[in-house]
Order: sequence, then C-alpha cells, then structure tokens
Amino acid sequence: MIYDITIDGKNHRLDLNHADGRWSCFLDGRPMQIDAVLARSDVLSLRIGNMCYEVKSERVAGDLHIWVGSARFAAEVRDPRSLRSRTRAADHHGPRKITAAMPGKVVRILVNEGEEVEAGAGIVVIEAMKMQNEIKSPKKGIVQKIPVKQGAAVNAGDVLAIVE
Amino acid sequence: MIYDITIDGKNHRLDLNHADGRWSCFLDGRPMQIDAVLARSDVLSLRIGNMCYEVKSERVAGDLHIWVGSARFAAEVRDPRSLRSRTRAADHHGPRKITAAMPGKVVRILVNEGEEVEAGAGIVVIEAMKMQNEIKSPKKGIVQKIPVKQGAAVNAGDVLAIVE
Amino acid sequence: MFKKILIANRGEIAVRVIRACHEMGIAAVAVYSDVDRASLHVRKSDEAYPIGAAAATESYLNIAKILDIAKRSRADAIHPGYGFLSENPRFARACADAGVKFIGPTAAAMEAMGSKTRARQAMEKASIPFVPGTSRGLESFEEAAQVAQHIGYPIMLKAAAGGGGKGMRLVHALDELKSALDAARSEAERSFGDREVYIEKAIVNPRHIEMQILADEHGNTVYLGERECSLQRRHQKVLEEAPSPLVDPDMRRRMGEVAVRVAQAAGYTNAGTVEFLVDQQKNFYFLEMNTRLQVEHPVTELITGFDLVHLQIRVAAGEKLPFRQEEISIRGHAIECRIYAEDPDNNYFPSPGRITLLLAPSGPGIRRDSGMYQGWNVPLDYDPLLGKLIGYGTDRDQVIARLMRALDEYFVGGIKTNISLFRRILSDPEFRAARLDTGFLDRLLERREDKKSDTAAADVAAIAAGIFAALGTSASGSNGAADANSRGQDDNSKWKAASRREALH
Amino acid sequence: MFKKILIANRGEIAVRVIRACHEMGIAAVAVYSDVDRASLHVRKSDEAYPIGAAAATESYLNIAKILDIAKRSRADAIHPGYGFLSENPRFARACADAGVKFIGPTAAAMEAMGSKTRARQAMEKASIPFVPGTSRGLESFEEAAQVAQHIGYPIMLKAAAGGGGKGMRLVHALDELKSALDAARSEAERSFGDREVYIEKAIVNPRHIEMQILADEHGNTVYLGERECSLQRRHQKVLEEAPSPLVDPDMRRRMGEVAVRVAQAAGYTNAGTVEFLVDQQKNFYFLEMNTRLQVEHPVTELITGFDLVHLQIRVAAGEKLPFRQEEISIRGHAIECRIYAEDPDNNYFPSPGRITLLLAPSGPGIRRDSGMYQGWNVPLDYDPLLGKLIGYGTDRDQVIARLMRALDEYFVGGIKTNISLFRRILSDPEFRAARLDTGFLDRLLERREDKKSDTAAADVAAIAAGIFAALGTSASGSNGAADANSRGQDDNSKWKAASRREALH
Repeated sequence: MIYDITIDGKNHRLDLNHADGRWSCFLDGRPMQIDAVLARSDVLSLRIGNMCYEVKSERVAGDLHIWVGSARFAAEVRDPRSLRSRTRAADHHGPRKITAAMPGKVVRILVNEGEEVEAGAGIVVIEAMKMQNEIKSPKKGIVQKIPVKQGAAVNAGDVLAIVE
Repeated sequence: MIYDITIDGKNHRLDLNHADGRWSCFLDGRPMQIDAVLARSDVLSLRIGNMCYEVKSERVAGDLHIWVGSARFAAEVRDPRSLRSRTRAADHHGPRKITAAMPGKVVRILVNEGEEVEAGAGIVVIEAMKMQNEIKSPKKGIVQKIPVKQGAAVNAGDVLAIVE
Repeated sequence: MFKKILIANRGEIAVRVIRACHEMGIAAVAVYSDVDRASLHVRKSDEAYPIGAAAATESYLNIAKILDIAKRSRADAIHPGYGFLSENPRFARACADAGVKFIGPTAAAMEAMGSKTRARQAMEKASIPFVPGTSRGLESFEEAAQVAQHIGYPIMLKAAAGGGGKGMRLVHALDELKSALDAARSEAERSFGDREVYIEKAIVNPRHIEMQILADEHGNTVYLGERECSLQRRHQKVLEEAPSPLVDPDMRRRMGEVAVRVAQAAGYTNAGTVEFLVDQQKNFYFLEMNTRLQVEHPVTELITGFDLVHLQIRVAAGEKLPFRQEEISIRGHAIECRIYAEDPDNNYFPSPGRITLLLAPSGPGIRRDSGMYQGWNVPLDYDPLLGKLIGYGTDRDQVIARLMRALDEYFVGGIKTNISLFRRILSDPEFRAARLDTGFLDRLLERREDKKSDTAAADVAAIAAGIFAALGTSASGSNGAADANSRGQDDNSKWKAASRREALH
Repeated sequence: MFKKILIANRGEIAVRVIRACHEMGIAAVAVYSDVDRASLHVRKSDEAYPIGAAAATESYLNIAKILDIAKRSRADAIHPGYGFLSENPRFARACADAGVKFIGPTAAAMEAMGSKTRARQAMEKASIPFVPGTSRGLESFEEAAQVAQHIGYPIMLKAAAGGGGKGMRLVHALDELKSALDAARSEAERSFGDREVYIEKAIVNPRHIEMQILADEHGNTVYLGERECSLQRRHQKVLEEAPSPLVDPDMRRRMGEVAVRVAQAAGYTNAGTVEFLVDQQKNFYFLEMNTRLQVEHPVTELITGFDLVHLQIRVAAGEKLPFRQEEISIRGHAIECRIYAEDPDNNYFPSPGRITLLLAPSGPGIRRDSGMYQGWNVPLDYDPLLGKLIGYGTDRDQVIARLMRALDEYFVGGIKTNISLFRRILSDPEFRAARLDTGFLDRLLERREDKKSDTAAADVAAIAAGIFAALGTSASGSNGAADANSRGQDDNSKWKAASRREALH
C-alpha cells in the first residue's frame, strides 16, 4: 500500500505493507524497521528500530493532526490510487475557503460579496465562550461568496466565506 | 419496546419507549419518570425523578453486569418478541455447563466422563497468574462431557465440563 | 453537620465540591442548564435538577430558580463555587432569608469588600497598607488630574465595582488622562452598571501575590500561606504556585498577619483571599479581597495538607477551626496549570467541541481536578476552563520537572487546548529562575515560539499517519498490530471510515 | 547523573520508574516479554527491546538478556523495581561486572540480608532485638524439639531463604512438630532450592510494621517513618498505611534508630525496608530486611513529601543524601489500596482479560500509580497487580473517607478486580478503630458479606439494562439521549450487536 503523506507541508511517500504480524516500511525510499501496536483507538505505540513513540491522532475542525509525544504535526494522507483523494487534493488549488475553526455565532459580517479584500482583512466576527474573534482573509482577492448570515450559529468547519 | 429483564435472579418487565428526546418507562407496571444520557460507551447518566445515578455496563466471561454506582447486579435482557432470546433462555434448564471464569491453562482433570459427582466435587484445575484454581461441580450429577484436554489453554467462557 | 448541599455551579469546581460532600457523607445536589445535562458534575451528583437555558442569567445566575431547587430538594446549605453567584451579596442574603446556609462569608462582609473604594476606606481605618491613591470615586476630571499629579504618574484608573481587568486604564501622563477617564467610566458602566472610578498609583512590573485566610464563626482567623499569581494574560490567571519564590518566612508572617487584620476588619468568615501587589522592593500593598474559594486553592491544599472545601463546609456548619495558626506549616512546592479549551494558534481564542480522546496524567505528585471526560462536548456557553493540573514536589525544581512530565502524558484530542503553553512557560529560563511579574506572560507570548523543525519526529508522524490509515483499512481483518492487543472498540471515526472507503475504492 | 536507565521490570512499577526518569531528564529503556508489547511501560518508554517469551525465566528473570540490552542501548544504570531480579545478588554483581550501575544495595549487603538465618546472626552481633529463636538452620528434629521447648509453643518454622509465606509452618505443640518440619523443609526445597529451616517464637496476632530507610554511599543513613502492613492475605499485603496508628513519635524514633543500625550492620546503601513484628505490648522485633523499593513506598512519599525513586537514582549516582534526619518530618496520613485483577466471588483467584472500560478516580488527595489502560489485555502470566490507589488526608479519618469516595469513582470493566474488598475493609468498624493485626483480613473474609438487597438500586439496574439495550438497538438512528451528548465512538461490543440483532428480528 502506498500513501502520499503531507506532514507540516512537506510531502512524503510511504510504502507500507503488513503481513504475518510484521510491517515492511519504506519512507521516501528509505527502509524503516517498524513495529506498531494500536493501544486504543487513535493511540499508536510505535517502535522504529528500538526507539519508542506514543503517537496520537485527532481531527479538529476537519484537520488531521498527528502528535508524536507532545509535538503536533498537521497531516494529510492520500492513497494515490484513490480517485476520490485526487479530487479532494485538487480542491486546494481552487478559490480559498475560509472556515470556522470552532463552533460559535456570527455576530458581524465586515465585507460584502464581490468586494476586494487585502490579505489579513477582517471578513466576519464569530463569538464563542463570551469572546469575539475576527476571522481574516488568508489572501488578497475578491470575496466570491459569504454563505452565512449575521446571527447564525456555525459549526467548526463550516464555510464562512470564499475568497477568489 | 418491552424487555424481560432479570436482575440478580429477580424478573422484571420493562416497557420503554423513546420519542422526541423523552423516555416513557414502566417498570413492572409502575410508571417511572426517567431521563438518560449515554455519557460514553457503557456509561449511562440516569435520572429517575431527580435522583441521579452513574450506571456502568460490562460483560465478564459472557455475563452481563450492571453497576449502579458501586453496586453490581447480574443482568439478563430479553426482548420477548425475539425467538433467539427465548431459545437462549431455555438453555438454562438443560444440562449444566461449567465454564471457565477466566483465561488459563488446564493443569489437571480430576474426573472421567460418565462418572457421578457430588455437588462441590472438583472437576478440573485451571492455572492462571501463577495460581491454581479447582473448578467444582455446581450440582450432583453425571459428568456428560469434558471437552478440554490437560495442558490446553482456555478462554473465559469456554465450556470445561457438562454435568447432567 | 449538613445532610445535603446544593452546588450552584458547574464544571470542575462543581465536581470538586461534590467530591468533598461525598467524603463528608453529605448528599450533593447538582443544578444544570440545558446544555449541561451530560456534564460531569451531573453524572457525579446524587440528585440533579434542570434550571433553564444555556445563558447563565437563565440558569446559574438565577437566584430564584436556585433557591426554589434548594427548597424542593431540601438542601440545608448551598456551595456557590467560584464565579457565577459566589460573590453576590444579594444571593447570600436571599439564602439567609430562605433558611439555607450560604457556604461563604456574610452578605455584609461581601459588600464591605465588593466595592474597591469601600474596601480601601475600611483598610484606611484599619491601618492596612494599600496602593496609594483615592479611596473614593473621582468626582471630576479636575479632581483626577490633581490626585494624579499628587501621587505621580504612571497611575491606574480602576472601576470601584471592577474585576477581570474591566474598567481599568493605565495612564502615563496628564494628556492621556481625560480620554482614559471617559473610557474607564463608560466601560465600568457597561460592565458593572456603575461608573464609579478611582485612582491608584501604578506599580511597575508588580508581582501579584495573594494570601489564603480562613475564619470560623467564633472569631478565629488564620492564614494558610501565600500564592504567587503573577502569570496572567488579559488579567486572567494562567498558572499559580505556592509558596511564592519571593516570600521568605518573615515576609509570609507579616503578609499573613495583615491579611488576618483585613479579614477581621470586614467581619469576614469562611475561606477568603487577600490580594496584594508587591513592588520590586518587596513592599506589599492591599489590592482587594476575593470573598470566595479561588480557582487556585489546590496549591495551598498541597503545601499545607488541608482540604479547604472540607474546612469551608465545617466552618459554615458552625464548627470551630480545628487548628491554631502555629499548627499550620508549609512543606514542599505546588504549581497549578489551568487547562483551557483555547487555541494557541489563534491568540488563545476559546475552542469548544467534542473531546474524542482523553489521556490523563497520573502518578507521583500529580493531582487532577477536572470537569471533562472523553466523549463530552465542551459547550460554547461558559468559561473555557476544562480542568486543572496541579503538581506537588519537594521543591520548586522538582515540581516543574514533574509537571513537564505530566503535560507530556496529557492529551485532549478533538479540541484545541492551551497545554502547549505550559510547556513553554515551565521551560522558560526566566520562569525557572522565578523572575516573575504580571508582564511575564505577555512578554513570553510576544516572542515567536521558535519551532525547530524536528525531522526525526516528522518522519515518525508520517509513518504513524500511514499506519493509522492502514489499520483503518483493515479494521475487520486480522493484522498483527491489532492482534497483539485486541483493537480498541472505538473505531468509527469519520476519518477512518473515509480512509477505509478510499483504500477499497 | 545517569543519561539512560534500563528498567528491568514491567507493570505499574516500571511506569513509576519511567516517570521518575523523565522528571530527571533521563532516557528510559523498557524491556518486554512477548505478551507485553502493548503494556503501558512500553508505550511510555523512550526505547524498548523485546527480551523473550512470556515465562519470566525467559525474559524478566534472564540476567544475560537484560545485560545484553543494557549494553546495546548504552544504559548506564539499571533499576530493578520490586520482584523479579530486584533482590538477586547475582544480578547486582553481574551489573557491577558489566560496568552498569545497579540502583539498589550492593550484592554483599543483599546476601547478608537474603538469608534470614545469616541476617539473624548479623543482628545478634549488632544487638538488634529480634524474635526469639534460632539464628542457624535446624540440624535435626531433636534440635528442633529442644529449641521449641526452650522458647515455648506456639513456634514458627521458617525457611532461611523464605519469602511470600512459602516454607512457613505454625506449630502449636510437640506432636505437630515432626510433620511440620518435614513439610516446611520440602516446601523450602521446592520453592527456593534450599531446605534450611529455623525456629522463631510465634507471636500471637502480631502487627507487621516496617521502617523505610535510605542510605547514601558516603555513610549517611536516615529513616523515613514506618508503614503499617498488617493487612495481609496469604502473607501478601493488600492495604498499607503510614504512619502506623500504633506508633507514637517516641516509638517511631526508637524503631527508626534500630532500623538505621540494621542497615549499617549490613553495610546497606540505597532504599531499603526493615520489617518488624510488634507484639501486643508494643515490643518490636526485627523480622527481615527487604533490600529493594517496596510496592507500598508511595504512602511514605505522601507523608514525608519526598520522592523515593528520585532519591534512589540520586544516591546510586553517588550523590549525598540531600537532607539530615532532623529535616524529615511526617505530616498527614496515607493509605494504599493494591488493585488486583482478582475475582472476589471466587476466593480472589486471578482474573486476567481485556479491560473494556476504565474510569479512574482523581481529585484532591488521590494518587494513582497504574500499569493498566482501557483496551489493554491483562496477561495471565504475571502477578495480577494492576495498579495502586493511594490516598492522602490531613488525618486517618479523612483519608479513609477520601478513598471510599475514590473507590466509588473507580471502575474497571471487563475483568474482575478486588476493588469491592477495599470498600469492605475501609468501612469495617475494627479497621476504622485501627484495631489491626495480621489476622484481620482472614477474619473479615470469613464473615459472609451481608449483601442487603437494595430494591431501589435493583430497579435502577433494570431500567438501565433496558436503556443500554434500547440504545444499542438504534445505534445509527437518532435518539434524544444520544443526541444530548453525541454517542461514544466505541460501540461494537458483542452484547450491543446481539441486542440490536434481536430487536430487529
């Protein structure tokens, strides 16, 4: 099984096979001697050579994080044979979606659809846990769409705006 | 939904329905005002009236236990409409199976098939965690079958002998 | 002794008080808002009553509803925890009127301490040292300018009803005074419905040190040592320790005796905290009194060996203090980390959501007071405090090392938390040298965290990501890793299902 | 200081030592047998090496394999934990020969204490009070009869190499002596490969009290207070406390000073425990010395504020003791419950298996040292100790109440444990009155537990059983209870699947 894996923005190719209770593993072409036990869901006890790591996996607002001990890495896993993941990967090159990082309420919308914004310009203000947070544009561009309304409740991952 | 429920040997009939986020509940014909939240798998936060209980569920060697706080109850749940559970219920009146309470190794077999035994007579000796345990006959009768062999590993729930 | 106590609070402090009740053989009554039915404090209570909508004004701040539940449940006392109604004299008085014991000071003592200007007047009378400035609200800009010139800039404008940094302005010179005064007044009006503002001399890089006191209803008052609370962000404490590395036994005794006099001047009973500002010459000034149990009370419990909630309940039940001042001793060192549902990558903005995995630290010297559990959905309606990790050690170095170890064991998956912040604080050389002041944390956060790219760990992450995906793939098949320790039961995360689908595609 | 320590053990004590290493900035090397790959000590280690089959002789007792790993991993010290190789002088000597520091006493000190008769001879020389009897192995039945008559029945026959109750016989009269002697000898031969047996006067209903000592390699030895270990079953401790309710400051000082003399007589270094029998007149007699860290060391840590494993490592690294005897003080009270995978309904027979649910207690005064986790399969190859629940309180009553509260929070699902036993012990009036002796637990267990049938709780169980079944039924549907707090991810227990199938039938 071959995976294309992105860790903190850097791409890796992982060739991973499992048979007879043993793993064979090549990371970017390098053979790695590994031994893994899923201690419980989302917790892996991983030995590489004799070094031992407790690795945790979580999704926060749609983003996959892999924690090696207490170091967090942003991760994406794609199986190159999968059409679906290729399609999803292509997503990243389209217009830029701005999503809610946490659930909350839309208290203010600061721009109109069709307006041009600078990188860092405030787009909407979200309130949660008695605090307000201004969500900013990640890039310069035109605000294509603002699918939320003032006063609306949003969930983590909901699209707040699309900037082209 | 109607359940026949046995708690520590005593039978109850529970009429339980759930609609619009509310439960209706009759226990042995008595109406009960209940409110339940599954906090996590096998852990229920249950309110009856305003009394609050943390209830846990576990299976040990095939037996269902329900824990109300720190009090343990042996439980059996049957849906009377289910043929399967009626069949299983009938099981209890056949020859008596002696099962292993925990995984271990059969170190000695003390009786032969066909032999008559008294209640409390030793049948097999199981070893686990450096300790030996003599498994005794629950009743007087004839040893119908001993499906395990000396030296064999057994799992919790495995049948060690059948006494008729 | 009480038979049943209603806890007018939620989260970790409600759990903390329920535990004390159970240890004392007292039934615990929980109240909960609509979004808190699944909260840990409800799970652990003996009786639980819904009290209304998520908004605190509809539930945890609603005096009438809470007293109605106290009556229905026949509770003979109410513990208010901290926050919510804990420092509300109207609530304390309503409890007294309803014949339910309020576990805390009297309404009169709260009122004496509730207004900062009234408290300063009382301290003036009792000859307690406090930060120079006015003890009455400012009448006009002219008066403010006069006082400011008299005590010397920089000065602080503060709301008399203040708290949490609201209605506060630092003023460096006369030309800033007018607009600062207007701003402080209108913020005070908005926040507390009271525009009274007074002046204090601004102490440069002060330390914030507070003294725990405890008074019974028979005239006995003791102090239980100080806590160092200088590590704050936006005037909210983040990490506290006891004892303060700055305070020696003589200073402790002097501060403690002043704190006892403050409490006595106010006719104070039950547990309370006297806050001091300490300047760089180790002069200490009375700042205010918190008329409730503090979030950070566990550090005092660890160094004194006492249980403050047990003592609160015993004192409220009319018992005398079970020890005298000279029987109280301080041993070892304790530090508390407040674990918040906050996003460190997004300026520590609150981050509610579902906790998908919780690995909790334990072992020597580790105490965990928490209101969360795996599977719980952190609601977005309240303060984002999830729990507290408190370490104890023979000395300060040991407790720092121990907390670093425990933080490495702590994992809260599915939501963002500030756990990584404590690693930064505890490994900071200035912190280790105990060079602390109230500006410490802002300075730390201004410095970019130098994330050294750890290539080896990134490789581990890449391999692990692949294995997680592969195990998801063959969830129902047999594979060695899973066989070695039968697979978790808990397997249907969306992600795994997705990677399974893809792999089989 | 050491850079890397190999831990030649498993279970909770290996986790305990790994934590100490991490707190001291030392890398921790784990070793594991074939059935322990998924154990917590491997998960928490920095490096881990397989050392062979499940049988301890193939793995945790295999000196050559462990020293080979020490060499390959470049560990500069080995911590043996308790049990396994911890009291094996051959291992200590092999470590020394291999240039790896053994964290414990020297082989010579172990040998001096390893044989009970040799230890008694040494104590005789050092004028230490010990239980009257022989200090040499019995040559013949005639000698045994003579000695027994001299010291008076009842007497105890004990194996010189003994431990864990093996090779021990209580003899009430001459006519029992012959067969008891033969039995003790052959059991000693079988258990220890050494048929040497000696006589001690049997002390009726003694208390078992032990004194913790700590000695550096520079001639300094201190005592850290006693532990009450009278609660035993089959000569295995079940619950320990510190301080002993029997011991007052004067008796503590006298016992402590004797313990220090015992250690010095043996040239003892590092942590060790001197065991005493105490008769009903409070006379104390040297019994034996345990030349290792004890399972129950945490109760001493809680009342003294020290970390014994840190101190073991520092002493082994050549440091001097960081405190003098007069700087050690005892504060509060601590009790340890040993949580075993044992079946209370089946004479406390070991009960391995998979832990399907683990709810762990926490909060004030609770320390948890554990080697288990939810999802782990407890192997059937080793001692069934899962972990330890240790409580601390201002006084004995408070810690008892606190442990009762914590035991109510503790839930280990899927296997049988002895948690309920501690509820019985802690609520027993004799225990609460501190009337303890080594026969206490057997007497408690002989009394049938009067299970009062709690009809109300049985009704709750019936309703809950139905709700669990109903929720299983509609696992993928929407229902209010599940919606209120989104359902656990972990849902595919066989039982739920079964009830789902049935309901849909």
